[in-house]
Amino acid sequence: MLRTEQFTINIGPQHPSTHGGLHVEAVMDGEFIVDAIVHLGYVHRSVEKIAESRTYPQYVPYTSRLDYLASHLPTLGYCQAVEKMLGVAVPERAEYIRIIMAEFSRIASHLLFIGSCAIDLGATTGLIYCLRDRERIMDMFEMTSGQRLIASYMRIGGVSEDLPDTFIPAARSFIADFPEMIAEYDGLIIGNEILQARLKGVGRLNADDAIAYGVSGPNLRACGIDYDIRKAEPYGIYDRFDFTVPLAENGDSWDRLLVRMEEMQQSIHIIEQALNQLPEGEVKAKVPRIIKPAEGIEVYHRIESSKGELGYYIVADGGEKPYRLHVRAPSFINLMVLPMISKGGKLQDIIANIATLDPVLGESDR
Amino acid sequence: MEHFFLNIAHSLIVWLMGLGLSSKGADLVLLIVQWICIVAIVTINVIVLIWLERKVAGFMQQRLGPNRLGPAGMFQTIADAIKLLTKEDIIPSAADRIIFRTAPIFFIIIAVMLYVVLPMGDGMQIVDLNVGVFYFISVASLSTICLLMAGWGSNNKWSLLGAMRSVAQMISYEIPLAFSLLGVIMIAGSLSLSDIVAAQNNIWFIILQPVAFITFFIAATAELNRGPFDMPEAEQELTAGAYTEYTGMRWALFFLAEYTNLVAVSALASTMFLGGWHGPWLPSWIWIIIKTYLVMLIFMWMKWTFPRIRMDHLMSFSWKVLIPVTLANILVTGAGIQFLAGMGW
Amino acid sequence: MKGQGLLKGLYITLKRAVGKDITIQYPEQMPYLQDRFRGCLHFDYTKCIVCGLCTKACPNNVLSYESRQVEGSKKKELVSYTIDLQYCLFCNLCVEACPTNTLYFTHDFELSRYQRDQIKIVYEIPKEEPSAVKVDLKGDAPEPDETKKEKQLAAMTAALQKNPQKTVRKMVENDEDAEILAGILLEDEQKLSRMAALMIADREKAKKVAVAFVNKEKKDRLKGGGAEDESK
Amino acid sequence: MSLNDAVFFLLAVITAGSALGVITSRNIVYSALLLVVTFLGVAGLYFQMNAGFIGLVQILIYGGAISVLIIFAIMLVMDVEPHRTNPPSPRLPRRLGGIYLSILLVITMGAAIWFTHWPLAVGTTGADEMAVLADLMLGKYVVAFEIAAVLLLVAIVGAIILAKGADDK
Repeated sequence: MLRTEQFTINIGPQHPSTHGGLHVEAVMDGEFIVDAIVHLGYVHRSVEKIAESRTYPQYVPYTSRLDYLASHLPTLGYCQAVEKMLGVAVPERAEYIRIIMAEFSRIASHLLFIGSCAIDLGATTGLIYCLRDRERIMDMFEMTSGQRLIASYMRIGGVSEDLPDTFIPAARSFIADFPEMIAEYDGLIIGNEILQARLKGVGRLNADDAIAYGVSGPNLRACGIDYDIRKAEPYGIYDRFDFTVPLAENGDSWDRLLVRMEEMQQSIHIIEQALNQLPEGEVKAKVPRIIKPAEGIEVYHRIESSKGELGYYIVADGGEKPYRLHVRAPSFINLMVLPMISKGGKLQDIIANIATLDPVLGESDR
Repeated sequence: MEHFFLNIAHSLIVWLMGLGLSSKGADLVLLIVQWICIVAIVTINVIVLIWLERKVAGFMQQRLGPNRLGPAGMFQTIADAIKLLTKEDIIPSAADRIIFRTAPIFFIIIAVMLYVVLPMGDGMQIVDLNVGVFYFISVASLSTICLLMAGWGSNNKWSLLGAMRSVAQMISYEIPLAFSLLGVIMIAGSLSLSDIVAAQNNIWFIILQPVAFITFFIAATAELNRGPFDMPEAEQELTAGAYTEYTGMRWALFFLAEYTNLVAVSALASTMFLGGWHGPWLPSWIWIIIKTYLVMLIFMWMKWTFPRIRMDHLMSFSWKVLIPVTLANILVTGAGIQFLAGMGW
Repeated sequence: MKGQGLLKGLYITLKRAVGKDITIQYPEQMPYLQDRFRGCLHFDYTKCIVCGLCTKACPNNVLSYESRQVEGSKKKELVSYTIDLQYCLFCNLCVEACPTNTLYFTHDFELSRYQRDQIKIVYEIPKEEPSAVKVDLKGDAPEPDETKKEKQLAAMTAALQKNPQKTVRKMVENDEDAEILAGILLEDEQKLSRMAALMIADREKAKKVAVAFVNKEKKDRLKGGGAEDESK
Repeated sequence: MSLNDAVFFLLAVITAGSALGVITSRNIVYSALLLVVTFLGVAGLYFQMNAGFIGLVQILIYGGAISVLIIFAIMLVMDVEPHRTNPPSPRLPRRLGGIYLSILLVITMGAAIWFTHWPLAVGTTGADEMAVLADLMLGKYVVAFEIAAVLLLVAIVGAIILAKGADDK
């Protein structure tokens, strides 16, 4: 055999398909990847440190900026964590609104995932169709909160405002049109043989490794592990809804794509139930203007974000501001398996792997 | 209308000879005029094509595409060209300057050379080589070296990787490209493009050779580095592949050459399979334009629909699928010709 | 069969290509904005009760205000209110905190400015006549026509002559500098009129000129009294 | 001097000049690229001799394929800075050896050319050279042609085995 020399290629931080400021240092042997070193921190905004200088309600807008692709989900997690500290009961209607918003966020995030997966593999048009449908969700967010992307709609003790009259018809029409959208993605993206060939068997993650690395969310379920915090440890009112947790077997990129496709349909199912059960009433609990949890209270609250287990660990010192706040960011932990699943693959596979792990750099760098 | 351009050429020769030039001298002048015409056609075509490509992409993505400058955004490309011309010309300090500079020039020269043998209408061919098809294939094969020069000269890993990939791809797809044309050549019994067009007077070769057309189309897409086979550029993986370090007009030359190649290959496809300039009612040169643009629209349609194929799949597709299929096609065609000849056709 | 998916994809893109477009032509055709859309933060000074809740609610210190005690009562009254939009998170917390709907979001989302300091919105409430509120939206002032310009110039010159120290106070850093500048301007008629014109036309330039004047004067003073005559 | 002669001399100068460049260039990548120019010049000479098909084969095989192989090989195995790839040997004995070898080569080849009886072309290559060529290859010399094909196939298989590495026991 000929002796060959390895060389490194820097994918990012400025590269078309790194979803932000991700930097992967790929050690290559020809077209094969020997090692991939993930460098993070290009989007670091010290969000956790900022929390220590903001009061509890003031911190809400910052959480929206963690996972900006599904901005209601991190806000929901934070609000519920603080509510857990205070022991506040959220009004029924607010709980339902929260579920609707959270699930729409999940769909928005997954739609962008499918679109960006398509464009990372070279199919530009696929992204545009996904974005087109995502825009409708964004419009709904604009109706309720006034902002499209970084909504900061939820508040400690409920949501900031009640749903406007236009929201429910818009949501219902989105649900009605959803099967058509899915059919289009199936035809253009999922059903494409080139895309299937690019994804099947690529970046395989086995269940044991996934658990060992702490992978969560759709990436974990693609390995065949039935673990969804909405089922395992229902927060909010998730125990009232009937939905299944989609699973796959192989844990490769293709399965990660399929799991998310299925998950969107389950989310639609949940939203439908929530819209049907939506009660009337208040949307915000009575919460004191100045929130001062007692000293020594610490709380860890986790939710199933669109990327995986999103947890908030908050320690109070009796003041208006948290003593320490830590975010368990699913993107960060999921990204850590990238070197493992990329090894032995080709250069083009690493792009597919990054795309299907679906990291959002705002969250992983924080 | 039919002989519009021929008449122009004829009157030019008559006029030149009236000025006292020998017939050889007049031919030489005509040749130069023809070359200038080719360059003009290429440039205008590219301007139209880039606009068309963006429009097609826009329509498929439910957008309007460029629509600000001129009617339906027609002048957008011109504005872009001016922008590119005024851009700073950056040559990386570690680049091999001579190779870096010459690569785009050779690339465009080779692309323009392809037009010499293409029949653009009845009798409208600059040189009617008796080995026209072969000329096309062999000259087109030279462009691999230019990409290699670009990739090497840039002294950038992405560029080199892109160049290596595209060279590997182009060399492996040249074989099915040539093989798929062989079926047509066997039926026409000539390598000359004008003979091949003449042989399609009654029936287009796409009907006689459907498999050859499909394989030719796929191989041509790969040769053109387009659509699902755009390895040298491969934006999502290699940033811009072989062209990563190029800026301004040098980069634009690559772009120009790629579109020039696109027109040439589409014209070849319509000449070999779609009856060339044959067609009712309209003048022959309009027919070839229509057919060429139709083929190009299909290329664009494919590009904006499909994801990029993976490098190893690409290679194995060429060697394991396309080449056997084209070989079988040649075998079947040969047997068919013998059989029909035996039947007394 | 292999290739079916490819054909289906081609069919979908073709169908969409001949179908209707979904985009709008932005500057000509404005996007439909929902009622609650949060564009630009605005401030209605008439309703403000100077409670300070908005500044407490704001996570990023966007809002600030100057107030003073109303003579003979416990009430406070507003002098100026500043919204530094470049730090704004558009989170709606201040609007929710405000008890009198003083703060509100408009649908104006075109917030780009040429200069960084134009981002800041300052609302000034004059002391004497609170009815005629001067809203100084920097950079947004429309180009005044000739007569208006002349009027402004005359007013500014008059102001400079009458009460120079106060008029130029905003051009320089501290009161001392303002005094120096006022002195210079009063001494020299030409400088005064030039300053007045500059202050109307280009505040930035006026500031620079003012600082230059002051610095030169200071330097001269350091050198000694004799230099003063030469500088003229 | 007719136009034909002028073209011949132009082509000859290009071919010989670039061939000289191949051996004198300090940069091996330039050598390889100049080799391509040489191939093209030779193809031009073929065209001049009315052997269009052979000329195009020269372009396709040598210009398009073989040279790419050479450049690939150079790029992949090169371990030093490109401008130091082709330095002249500093040692005198080696230089003398080189001179000796080249003189020997020139003498041998010159003698071979001088003493060979070159038959003048009988007839001209007409428009139908393709058919003649095809007849010769698939008629008279079909066995040699096929054997060459088999040989090439064996070479390719061997190359693949070398590259992939046969199972080392």
